[in-house]
Amino acid sequence: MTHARTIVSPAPVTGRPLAAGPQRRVRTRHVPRRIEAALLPALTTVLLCGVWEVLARTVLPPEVRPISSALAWLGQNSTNAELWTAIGHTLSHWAVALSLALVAGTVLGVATGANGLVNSLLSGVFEFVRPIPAVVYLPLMLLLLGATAEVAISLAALSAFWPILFQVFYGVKSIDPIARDTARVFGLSRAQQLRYVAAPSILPFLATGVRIASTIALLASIVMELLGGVSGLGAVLARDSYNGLYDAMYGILVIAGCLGVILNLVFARLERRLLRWHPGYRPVSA
Amino acid sequence: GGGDGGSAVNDDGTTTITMSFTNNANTAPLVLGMQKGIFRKHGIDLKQMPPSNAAGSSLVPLLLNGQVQASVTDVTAVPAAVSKNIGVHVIASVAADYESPDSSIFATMVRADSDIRSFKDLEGRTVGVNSLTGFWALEVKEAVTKAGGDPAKVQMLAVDLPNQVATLQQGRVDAVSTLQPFVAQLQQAGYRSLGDPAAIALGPHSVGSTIMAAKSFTAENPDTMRTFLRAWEEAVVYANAHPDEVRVVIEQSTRTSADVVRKLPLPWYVSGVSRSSVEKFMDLMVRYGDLDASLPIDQVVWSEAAEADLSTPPPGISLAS
Amino acid sequence: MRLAVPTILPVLAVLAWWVTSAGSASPYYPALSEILITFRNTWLFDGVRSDIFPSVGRMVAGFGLGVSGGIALGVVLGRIRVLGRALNPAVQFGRALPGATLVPISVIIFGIGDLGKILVIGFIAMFPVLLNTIDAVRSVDPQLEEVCRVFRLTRFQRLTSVLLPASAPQIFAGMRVSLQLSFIMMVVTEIFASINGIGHVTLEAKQMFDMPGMWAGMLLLGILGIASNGLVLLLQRRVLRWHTGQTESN
Amino acid sequence: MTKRYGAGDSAVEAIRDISLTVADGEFICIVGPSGAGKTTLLKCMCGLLKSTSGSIQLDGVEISGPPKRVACVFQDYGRSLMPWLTVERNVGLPLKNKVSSRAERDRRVRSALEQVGLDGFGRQYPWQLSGGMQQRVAIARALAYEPEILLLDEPFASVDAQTRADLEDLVLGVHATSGITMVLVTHDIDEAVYLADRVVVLSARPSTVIETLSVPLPRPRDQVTTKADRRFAELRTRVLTLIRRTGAVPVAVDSSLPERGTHDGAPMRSLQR
Amino acid sequence: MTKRYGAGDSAVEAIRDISLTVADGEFICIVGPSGAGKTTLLKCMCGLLKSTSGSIQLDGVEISGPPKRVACVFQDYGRSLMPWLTVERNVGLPLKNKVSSRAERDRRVRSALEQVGLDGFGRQYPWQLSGGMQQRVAIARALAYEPEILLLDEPFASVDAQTRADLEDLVLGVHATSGITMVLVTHDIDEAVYLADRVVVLSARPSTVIETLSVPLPRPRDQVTTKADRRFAELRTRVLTLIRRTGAVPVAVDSSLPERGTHDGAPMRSLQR
Ligand SMILES: Nc1ncnc2c1ncn2[C@@H]1O[C@H](COP(=O)(O)OP(=O)(O)OP(=O)(O)O)[C@@H](O)[C@H]1O
Ligand SMILES: Nc1ncnc2c1ncn2[C@@H]1O[C@H](COP(=O)(O)OP(=O)(O)OP(=O)(O)O)[C@@H](O)[C@H]1O
Ligand SMILES: [Mg+2]
Ligand SMILES: [Mg+2]
Repeated sequence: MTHARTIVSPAPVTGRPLAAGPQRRVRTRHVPRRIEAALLPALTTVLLCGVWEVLARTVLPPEVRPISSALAWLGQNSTNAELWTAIGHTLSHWAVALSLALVAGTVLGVATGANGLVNSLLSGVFEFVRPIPAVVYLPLMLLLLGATAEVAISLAALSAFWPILFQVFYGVKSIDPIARDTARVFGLSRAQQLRYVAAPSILPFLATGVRIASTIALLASIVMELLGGVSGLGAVLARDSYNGLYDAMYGILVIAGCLGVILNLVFARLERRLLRWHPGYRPVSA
Repeated sequence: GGGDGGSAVNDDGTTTITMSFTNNANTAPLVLGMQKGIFRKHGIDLKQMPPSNAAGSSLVPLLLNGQVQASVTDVTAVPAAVSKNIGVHVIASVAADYESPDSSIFATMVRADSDIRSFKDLEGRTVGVNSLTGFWALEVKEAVTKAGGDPAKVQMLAVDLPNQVATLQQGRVDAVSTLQPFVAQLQQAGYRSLGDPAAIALGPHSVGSTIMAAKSFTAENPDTMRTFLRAWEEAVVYANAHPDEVRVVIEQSTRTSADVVRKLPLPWYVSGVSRSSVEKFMDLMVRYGDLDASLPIDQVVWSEAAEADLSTPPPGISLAS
Repeated sequence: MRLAVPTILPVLAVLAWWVTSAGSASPYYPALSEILITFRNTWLFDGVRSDIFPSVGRMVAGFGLGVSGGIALGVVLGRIRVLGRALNPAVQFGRALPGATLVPISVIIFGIGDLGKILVIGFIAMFPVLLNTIDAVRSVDPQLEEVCRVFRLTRFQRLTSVLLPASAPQIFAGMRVSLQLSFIMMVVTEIFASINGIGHVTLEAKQMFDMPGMWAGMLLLGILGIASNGLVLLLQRRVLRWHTGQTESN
Repeated sequence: MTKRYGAGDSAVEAIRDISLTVADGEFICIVGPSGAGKTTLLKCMCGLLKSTSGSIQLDGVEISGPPKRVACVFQDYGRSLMPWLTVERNVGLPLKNKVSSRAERDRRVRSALEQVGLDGFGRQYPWQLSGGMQQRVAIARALAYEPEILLLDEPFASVDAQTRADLEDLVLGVHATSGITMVLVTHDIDEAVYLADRVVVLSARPSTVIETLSVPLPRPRDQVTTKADRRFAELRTRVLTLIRRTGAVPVAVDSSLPERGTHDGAPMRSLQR
Repeated sequence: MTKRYGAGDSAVEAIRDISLTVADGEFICIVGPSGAGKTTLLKCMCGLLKSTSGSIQLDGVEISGPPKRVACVFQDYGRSLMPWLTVERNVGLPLKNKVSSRAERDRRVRSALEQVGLDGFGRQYPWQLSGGMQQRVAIARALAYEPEILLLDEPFASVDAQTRADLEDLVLGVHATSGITMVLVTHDIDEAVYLADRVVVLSARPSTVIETLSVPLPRPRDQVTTKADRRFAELRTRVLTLIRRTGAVPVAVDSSLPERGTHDGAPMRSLQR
C-alpha cells in the first residue's frame, strides 16, 4: 500500500449545484448543431455528385449522363405538368401498395412468428412464390387483371409484403421471454399483450422493414408502370428510353432516388418519435 | 377497364378504341390523327394506353381481356401467338421499310475501324439486337445467310436500343442492328453501315411494324373495326402528305429535340397489310426455328384488311434507286 | 409429422393445379402434365449445365457479395455515426434506383460478361442486409457494450463476439429478403445481353408465347427458391441456436 | 468530481462532489441508499462514464476510457452476459487478449468457475442458469481476468446466505493472495465491514461522502471470529446509524424525458463537462 | 410435483417431488441454495411453467395458465420492466383490465410509487433508474395490481438495508391490511423469519423440501421488537443450520446443449409431463 492508485478528485468550483427546480438554459447551442447535422450529409452528397459528374464526363460512355445534364433536364421540366402527374400517379401507387403490404405483412408476420403451425403451413407456399419475379408472370396478371393501376399496386404490394413479413416474424421471435411472462402473469389480455409487449418489441424490426419495403414498393410501382403500361414515372421512362432521351432517363432515375431519400427521411423521423426508448435512439452514454 | 371484348359506345355516339403504342416516329400518325380529329370524324374515340416497355407477349393479354382493342406490334409476334392458339391477328400496317439516298430506317452498324465489311464477316462475332425474338434477329440472320455466311456462328445478344451505341462503342459487341434516330446518331459519329438488314432479308419495302387486334373483338365488332381502319387509312394519308406536321408531332410526343427531328428521315406510313411481307416473315421464322410451320395467311391477317400499296412512295420520301 | 406440415399446402396446391389445369382450354393455363414434360425437356438434362449452373452461380456470387458487403458496410455505418449520417443520403438514393434500369448501365460499364450481372445482383441484394445491420448494431444492449469496454475487447472481438451475434436475428431477417431479391435480379439481369440462364430461357419462352415453357421456368424458380431458403434456414438454425433456445424457453 | 445525467431542465445530478483516494491493494466498500449514485461512481471509476466536472486519475494519470488493468462485475449481471455464448466462453472471452495460450486460458476459466461453484456448468448457456448462478458467472469472468483493480457492483445480491459467505471469503482470499485493489458496492453492512479496509458511506442523491470509516479488524478475517469481534459490531452499528441519518429514500425530483434534447436529433443524455 | 427442464440425457431435474400447501392469507418464505429451483417453483405456481408431473391447484382447481388473481415480482426485474413505457405506465399497465376508472388507476399508481419511495420518478423510463429503483418499480407494479396472491422472487436483493427494512414493513403492512396470500423467495434468513408464517427450506437441486418451519412470532411485527425476540434468534439459527447442511453449492452435472432436440427444429427445451 504505497501510493495512491485510483483517485476521484473533487470538482472544481464549476460544479453548479443543480436543484430539483427548473433551470433555464439558453437554447442557442442547438441551432449550430442542427445546421451541422444537415451540413455533413449535404457535403458528402455534393462530393458524390461531383464524383459522378467527373466519371460521366471522362471514363464513362456518353450515354451515362453526368448529373449536371440530368439536373438541367429536371430544371427544364420542373413545371412540366405531365411529369408532376406521373410522380403523383407513382406516389399514389406506392402509398396504397405500402399500406396493403404493411397490413398483410404485419398480420401474417405475427401469425407465423407466434404460431409454429401457421408458419410451417404457410412457409412452403411462401418460399415457392417468392423467388419468381413479376416480370415472368406479368402476362398472366395482365390477362387476369389488365394493365390497370390495380395490377401495378397489387404487384408492388406483393413485393413490399415480403420484407415486412420477415421483419415482423423475426421481431416476434425476439420478444424478451421475461417481458412476455410478466404480461401473462399480470393478466393482460391477448390484445393488450400485443399492444404493450409484442408491438414495441417488434417495432424496431418493423421500422427497418417498412423502410426497406417502402423503397421496394416505390421501385416495383415504377417497374410495373414501365412494363405494364400503367401511367406513372415508369411509363414516362418507357417512352423516353425508347426514344433515346438519356438526360430524361437519368433525370427520372434522379427523381426516383430523391423520392427514396425523402420517403426514408419521413420514416426515420417517425421512427425516432416512436422508438425514443430504444437503445438505438437513446443518448450515447459517456 | 375496357369491358369484355366489346367496344364501348359513348354518349356522343362515338366508339372508344383504346390502343397501346409507344410514342415514336412510326406511331406519329396515330397522334396526328387524334389531334386533327380524323378518328373522331369517323366516330372513333381513340385513346392511348400509357407507353410501356413491354414486348408483344405482354400486350397480347390486354387484347384478349379487352382492355385494349388494338396494339402496335412487331409483326412476328402474331404468328408466334397464333401458332400457340392465341387468338390475335394483324389488321393494319404502320410503316414500311425503305432506303433513301442518304439513309435507311434500319441499319446494321459497325465501328469505323472495324474489319467487318459484310454481313458474312459477322461470323464469330457478336451482334446486339433489340430483342432475340422478333424481326431484329431474324433479319440479321437472313442477311448473313444471303451474304454466304452461317448465321449459327453469329452470337446474338439482346441489347436495348438506347444502350446499343455505347456497347458498340466500347467493343462489348462487334455490331448492332438498330433503327432511326440511332442510325443517324451513329452515322454522324463516324460509324459505318453494313446495310439495311430488312431490305436484304425481305427485299425492298417490307412491313415489320403492324397493328394487331384480338380475333374475338374483330369477330364481334366488325363494323367498329372497319371504321377504325378507314380512319387509320385517312390518318396515314394525311401524315404522308404533311411531313412538317408529322415532325412537329414527333418532336412533341417523343420530346426529342427539334434538331434531331429535323434531320430524321421520316417513316413511310402504310395503312393496309402487306400479306406477302407477312408470309416472308413467317418463312424466316420457320427457317430459323421460331415457328414450326408456316401458317395460312388468313389465320394471321384479318381477311377484311386491305392490301397495302407499296408501289408509290409518299411525296415527301425519296427512294434510293 | 413436423416435417409433414409444411408440405400440406403445397401438396394441396399442386393437386388443385393438376385437376383444374387438366382440361384447360386457355393457352395461358396449360395442363400441369404438359408443363412437367416441358420442365423435364428443358431443365433436367442439358439445361442443368447450360443454363441452371451459370444462373445459379451468378446468383450465389451476387448474393454472397451483397450479404457480406451489406454486413461490413452496415457495421461501419452503424457504429461510426458520423459516417452513417454522412453517407445516409447516398445509401437511400442508391437503394431507390430501379434494379432493371441498372442492368443496361452495368452492361455499358462492366460489359456483357458475368461480372456486371453479379455486381448488379450484389448491389440490389445488399440493401436489406445493410439496413438491418445498421439498425441492429445501433441497438445492441448498452450493458453489453460496457462489458466490452471494461474488459478491453479488441474491435475485432467486439465485432465477432458481440455486435454480430447480437445483430444476427435482424441480419437474418434481411438476408431472407436479400435472397429473394437476388433471385429476381438473377432473372432481370438475363433480360439484356445474356446468352444463357434460367431467366433468359424463361423470358424467351414468354416472348414466344410458349406458355408451358414459361410455367416450367416459374416452377424451376420456385423449387430453387425453396431449396435456397432451406439452406439459409439451416445456417440460421446453427447461428441462432442460442436465440431460439432463449426466447422459446418456457 | 461531480456527475450529472442529461442537460438543461431535466438534468439529474447523481454525484455532487465526491473525493476519494484508493490506495494500491486496498479493499474499499461503498454503501449508500438506493439510487444514491454508487453504480454511477463505479462506472466513472472504470472509465465508462465521463465525470461532469473534476477528474479521475489512475496512478496520477487522468482516465479517459476503461484502463486495461480494471475489471468490473455489473449490477445487472443478467444483461452483462452474452446470451449467445456458453458460460465457459463468456468467462474466457476477455482472456483472449491477455493470455495467448489456449490451454492456460482453459485452465483459468475452469478454475474460476470452480471457485464460484459452477464447475460442470461451463457448456450451458447463461439463460439456462438461475439468477444466482448467472451472477456467479459474472464474478468468475472478472476473477479469471485477473485484473489489478476489481470493481464489484452488488456482486452477491442474488445468491443465498451460504454461497454469499463462501464468495465473500473467495474474494477475501483473492485479495490477500494477489493484492488486487478492490472496490465493492454492497447493501449489506455486515458484508461491507467484514470485507473492507475502509467503508465509504454515501448520502442520498446528489451523493456526497458522508464519512469514510477505517476498519481496523485484523486480516486474514473469517466469518466466525471476525464477525464475533467487538469492533465489528461497533463499526456495523456506526455505519447503520450513518445510513439511517441520510434518509434512505432519495429526494424526489419532478423530471421527465428531456423533450427538448430529442427534438433536433441531439442525444437525449449528453454529458456536460 | 416435479419439474424437469429438457428431455433425454441432458435433462435437468430442477424440482424433485415438492408438495406444498399454502393457506389463504398465509405468508410463506422460501429459502434454499442458489440454483435450487426456487424461481422454477414460483414460475410453476403462477402458471408460467407446466410441471413435469404432479399438479398445482388453486382453490382445488388445476392451474393451466397464469390465474387472474396472482401477481409476481420477477427476480430479473430489469428485464421484466418494459423499456418503452415510463415508470408510471409500467405500473399502470396491468391495471387497465382491473380498474376501469382512469382517475382511480392514476391514484393507485401514484400511491404504489409513493409506498416504494419513488414518487416523482413516474415519468422517467426504467433505464434511467438505478438497479434498486427498478426493483422497486417492479414491486410497486405488483402492489398496485392488488392481487389475492403475491409471489415475490428475491424482491429486495438490490436495495440498501434501510430501504429493505422499509419495504419489508411495507409488505407486512399490505399483508396485514388486505390479507393477501404471499410467497416470497429470499436469501436473507433474517428476512424470511421476520416476514413469514412458515419458512420452507429447499435442498440443492434437484430440490425437495427439507423442512417447513412455523414461525410463531406474534403479529404485527416490527424490526426492533420482533428481531429482538428470543424465538427469532432460535429460528434464524435453525434455518441457517438446515441450509448449511444441504450444501449450498449444487451438484455439478455434465450437460451441454441438447444437440438432439434441436436437430429437427424442435424447441430445445420442451416440457415433459
Ligand atoms: N441513464 C440515466 N439517465 C438519467 N438518470 C440516471 C441514469 N442512470 C442513473 N440515473 C440516476 O442517477 C441516480 C444514481 O443512479 P445509480 O445507478 O448510480 O444509483 P445506485 O447508487 O447504484 O443505486 P442502486 O443501489 O439502487 O443500484 C439515480 O437516481 C438515477 O435516477
Ligand atoms: N431454461 C432452463 N433450461 C435448463 N435448465 C434451467 C433453465 N432454467 C433453470 N434451469 C436450471 O434449473 C435449476 C433451478 O433454477 P432456478 O432458477 O429455479 O433456481 P433458483 O433457486 O431460483 O436459484 P437462484 O437463487 O440462484 O435464483 C438451475 O440449476 C438451472 O440450471
Ligand atoms: Mg446501482
Ligand atoms: Mg432464482
